[in-house]
Amino acid sequence: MTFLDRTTDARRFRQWEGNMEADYIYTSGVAGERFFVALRDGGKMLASRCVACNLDYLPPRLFCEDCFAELSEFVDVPPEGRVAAVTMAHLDRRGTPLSRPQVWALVTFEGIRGGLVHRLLVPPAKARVGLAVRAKLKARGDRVGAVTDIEGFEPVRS
Amino acid sequence: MRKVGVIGAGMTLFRRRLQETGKEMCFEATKMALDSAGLTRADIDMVVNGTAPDAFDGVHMKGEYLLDGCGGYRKPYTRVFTGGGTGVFSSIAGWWHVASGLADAVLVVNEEKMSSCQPHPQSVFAHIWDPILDRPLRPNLIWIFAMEMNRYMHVHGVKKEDIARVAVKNKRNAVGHPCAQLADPNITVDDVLNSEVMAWPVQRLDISPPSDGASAIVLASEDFIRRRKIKDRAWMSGVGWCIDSTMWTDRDLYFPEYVARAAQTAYKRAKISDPRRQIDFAEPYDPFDYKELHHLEGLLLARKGEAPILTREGVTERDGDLPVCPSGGLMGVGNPIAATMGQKIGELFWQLTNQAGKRQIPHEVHTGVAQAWGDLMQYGSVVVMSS
Amino acid sequence: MSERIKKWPGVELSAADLNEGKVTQTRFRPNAKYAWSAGEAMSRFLAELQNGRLIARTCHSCKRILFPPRMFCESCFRPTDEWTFIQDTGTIETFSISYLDTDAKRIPDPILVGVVSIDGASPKMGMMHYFGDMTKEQIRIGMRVKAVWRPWEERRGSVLDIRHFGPLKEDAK
Amino acid sequence: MRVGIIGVGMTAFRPSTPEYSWKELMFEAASRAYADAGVDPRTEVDSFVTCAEDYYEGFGIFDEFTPDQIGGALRPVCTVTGDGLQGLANAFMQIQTGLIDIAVVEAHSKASDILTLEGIIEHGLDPIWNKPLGGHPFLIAGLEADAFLRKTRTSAKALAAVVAKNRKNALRNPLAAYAANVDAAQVLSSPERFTPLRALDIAAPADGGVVLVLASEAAAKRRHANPVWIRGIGWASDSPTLETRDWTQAAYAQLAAEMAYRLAKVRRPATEIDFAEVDDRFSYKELQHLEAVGLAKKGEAGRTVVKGGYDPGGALPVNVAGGSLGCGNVFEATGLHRAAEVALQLRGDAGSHQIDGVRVGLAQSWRYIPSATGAVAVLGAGQ
Repeated sequence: MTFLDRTTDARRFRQWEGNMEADYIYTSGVAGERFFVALRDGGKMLASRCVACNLDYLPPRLFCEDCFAELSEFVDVPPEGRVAAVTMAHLDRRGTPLSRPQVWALVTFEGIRGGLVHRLLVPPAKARVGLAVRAKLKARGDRVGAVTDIEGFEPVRS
Repeated sequence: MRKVGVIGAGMTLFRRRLQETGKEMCFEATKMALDSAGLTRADIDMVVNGTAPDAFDGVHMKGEYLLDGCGGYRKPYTRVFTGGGTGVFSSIAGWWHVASGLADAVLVVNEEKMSSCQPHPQSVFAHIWDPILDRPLRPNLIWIFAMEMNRYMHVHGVKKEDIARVAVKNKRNAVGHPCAQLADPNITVDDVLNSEVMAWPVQRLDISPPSDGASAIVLASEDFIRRRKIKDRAWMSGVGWCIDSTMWTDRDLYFPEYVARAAQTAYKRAKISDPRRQIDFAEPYDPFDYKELHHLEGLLLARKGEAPILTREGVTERDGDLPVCPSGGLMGVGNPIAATMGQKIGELFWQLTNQAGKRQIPHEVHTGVAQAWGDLMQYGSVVVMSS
Repeated sequence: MSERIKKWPGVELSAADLNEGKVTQTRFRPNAKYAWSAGEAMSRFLAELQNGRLIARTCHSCKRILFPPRMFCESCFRPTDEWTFIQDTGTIETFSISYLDTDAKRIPDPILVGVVSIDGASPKMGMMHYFGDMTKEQIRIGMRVKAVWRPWEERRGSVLDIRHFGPLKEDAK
Repeated sequence: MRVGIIGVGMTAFRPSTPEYSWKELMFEAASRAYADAGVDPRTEVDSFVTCAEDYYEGFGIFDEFTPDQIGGALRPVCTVTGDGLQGLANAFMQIQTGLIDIAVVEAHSKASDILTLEGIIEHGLDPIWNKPLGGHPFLIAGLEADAFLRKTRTSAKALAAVVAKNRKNALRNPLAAYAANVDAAQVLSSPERFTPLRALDIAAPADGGVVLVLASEAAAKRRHANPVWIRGIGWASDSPTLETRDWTQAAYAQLAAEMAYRLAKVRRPATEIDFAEVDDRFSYKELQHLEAVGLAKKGEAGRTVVKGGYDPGGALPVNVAGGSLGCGNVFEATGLHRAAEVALQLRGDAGSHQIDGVRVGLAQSWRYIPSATGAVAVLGAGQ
């Protein structure tokens, strides 16, 4: 259109393949390190406390995103949370249809700012907002200090 | 046009690997800059982030990821990206946020976490090339610097030892920098000349290796500075930026015309007609030692081919007539690409407000120029600052 | 600055901290694959490489012969005018003797690589490529070179259809 | 100082464009914009802003590959790694400094160059907390849609009405890639994807380029141009952390709108704004965004769309050009496309989808998954 010569034979157009791939190692960071060591070794979840704002953050953070104070206090996250939003994914991470949908949830905890986005370990029919849930952890020996040490959230009462 | 001043600066340690996440590094630098300006995040109207390839940190839309660390939560926040040129360019973007009248106080936060990429950040540099023309040759990034350096040496008949003097000067200057990764008080020209050859004419000590780090500055309008009675400030008196054609194999690499154009624009805005006389010190971009020379010529602070002579004669030493990279530069402090704003804009601020401590230029300085360089040897960003 | 601030932030890690998992971490490799449309100019360029020829575009406004070819002139900002074949000989503008491969790994036999300006294109216009059939002692800026093409059956429509540029013997031309 | 749009250039939006390299696509949009503005980019443009993200393009440093095809070689060009409306905001500020008379903003999508779109979007998730879980990144949209629908008591039928409206609107836009005569029932019977979202609730990718030419009031006057004025512009971000951001409303759009309205001196947007082009890359986003920018009361956008209130003939025409559901998802060009459409409407140049008598329009953008960043521009015609 905007050129003086144009090809009308579409077979002549070429494509060139390539990628932007590399291997990455991401450190958990200062606040993440505290969380994941406690999760791996103690099987518990920590939130970081902003004294100035009177807030506890999950995921824990080195700094308050609002008042920008450096956070060094940590508190335990209550064992029981609730489902705040839920979705059934019918595609896997590559976009391939799943034979059985995966259930995902935003799980929040009383008195905590934030929560965790994770798998909800219930059949789709039983997935609902308001459900009381707790984290299901991998066995101590299988935990490596990553968010995948949590297998997902399961109902407190089944 | 409103006057814009730098009123605070901060930076993290520059190291090969830091434990902090990218956003944590941003927070630390930002907090320092705010503290040094006596401000809090609530005083800030808008935030600019500068960070180079997403492929270093390994996060797509890296600007979004770093946002909270930069103080951008629930504020107008923009990331700009001009390759290595980002090291100075982001401060120019910050400048127009204030100069436009839209903001009174702006944070500019630059970050790079190059250690995420394994086994070495070089592997992602494979992706910066034209996929059809260059990538099939599997080029190493150092190749193009070697080609540019060779062309520069060839056209002007520059000797390698005169280039090595830059590495020596900057690594020694960096001894006074608390964040430096590569300071060395005892390094000699022979050390550089005897270091292993990477891609001739580039040897190991000609290069600033990759680092993790972040830096931040606070910019404010003249009115804000007066109202808040802020004492330590340095004015951004001229800015310029320019990109050359993508077709780098169609250009003569011996002279960075794009830097010269950016500098001319910045000087005109700063009312500088004779840069060599009116500029007291310079922080040109020096990821390789020859780049300092190349850029001094691009900045019109030396005639073409003259920068090696000025260096040999000691003119560019900290106590010389035109101190160059008194911070220690990238060669001495480290090279977390965009975060080198700390040695460029940060150093101009610290020198002009007499806060550079052991690095303070011994004689009085009133006007400095900082410059960064990037993309496929094609980007120049230039800032002139005055006390 | 230095005087007022006592502690500079940053927790330094060693290679072992990272690689031996002494700090918690996550490993990931993105799935980031592309097939870029070569478009009008590069499709023809690649087809001609497969034919063993270099092709350029002319701009009648600035009178340049643009190589690598493009459908627009970046100097005049107008569509370019005609296709034209150029030679496969040229001059070394600059070069490097590299002891590093793409992953920054050291190699014993250096790669000779640089920029060749191509005869028939406007001055200084050329391409990056390897040099061969010469030693690192022989290579120099200003040296005349000629493309060494891969045999027809090995060509794929790629800059690698040229194996490298080798010394040009002017009298043999 | 006022800043106006004096040139608009767009390519067609298409699912794929094998005949164009990304550079050639950009050249076409730029050529059209400069012809529209009557501007020579080599001598008359003071600054060029391009909007792009490396992984969408497949380049380590995409900024390298921007200048030649927009007329920016050896000129001031920069990349804003944001959506096109953020680029527009930066060009607006550059002109407001008084040092720049004419600036150009460019954004494009060559999404058909990407073979692994899910993989690219996934790579934008937080590497410690979200990415290792291995879910499709659109599950975030599913969760947010669930939270929004629940909080505002909006029905899935309202989402289907958004899709049907926008794809039908696109039938009158010759540039649109995904125009179709779709009804709500077809949307509701399309395959489930990320409950409550179905396949047709999600805009499909497209290629396309958009370039706008901006001028200061003085420069526009000198050129005898009849600009569409940027009366106000704003941009803002909510938390990048999925877990701590607001899931029920688009806080970023609300903050951006507040800023744009402040600059434009708009006090009652619902009565002062005649039509809107908002981000609809997931159907619920159109409704969420209309509520956030104050063009619908909380919880009412869904009911209004079902009643036809956002149709081209409705009280507030929304996405008359087809939106992203009808035109295709052009990634960082999405917001700039919205501004271009508003400008064409205000000039009376929108062709067969022109709406009558419009004086003030709103363009709104969002930076897509996983961001909580967006921008708003208020554009006005005449003096």
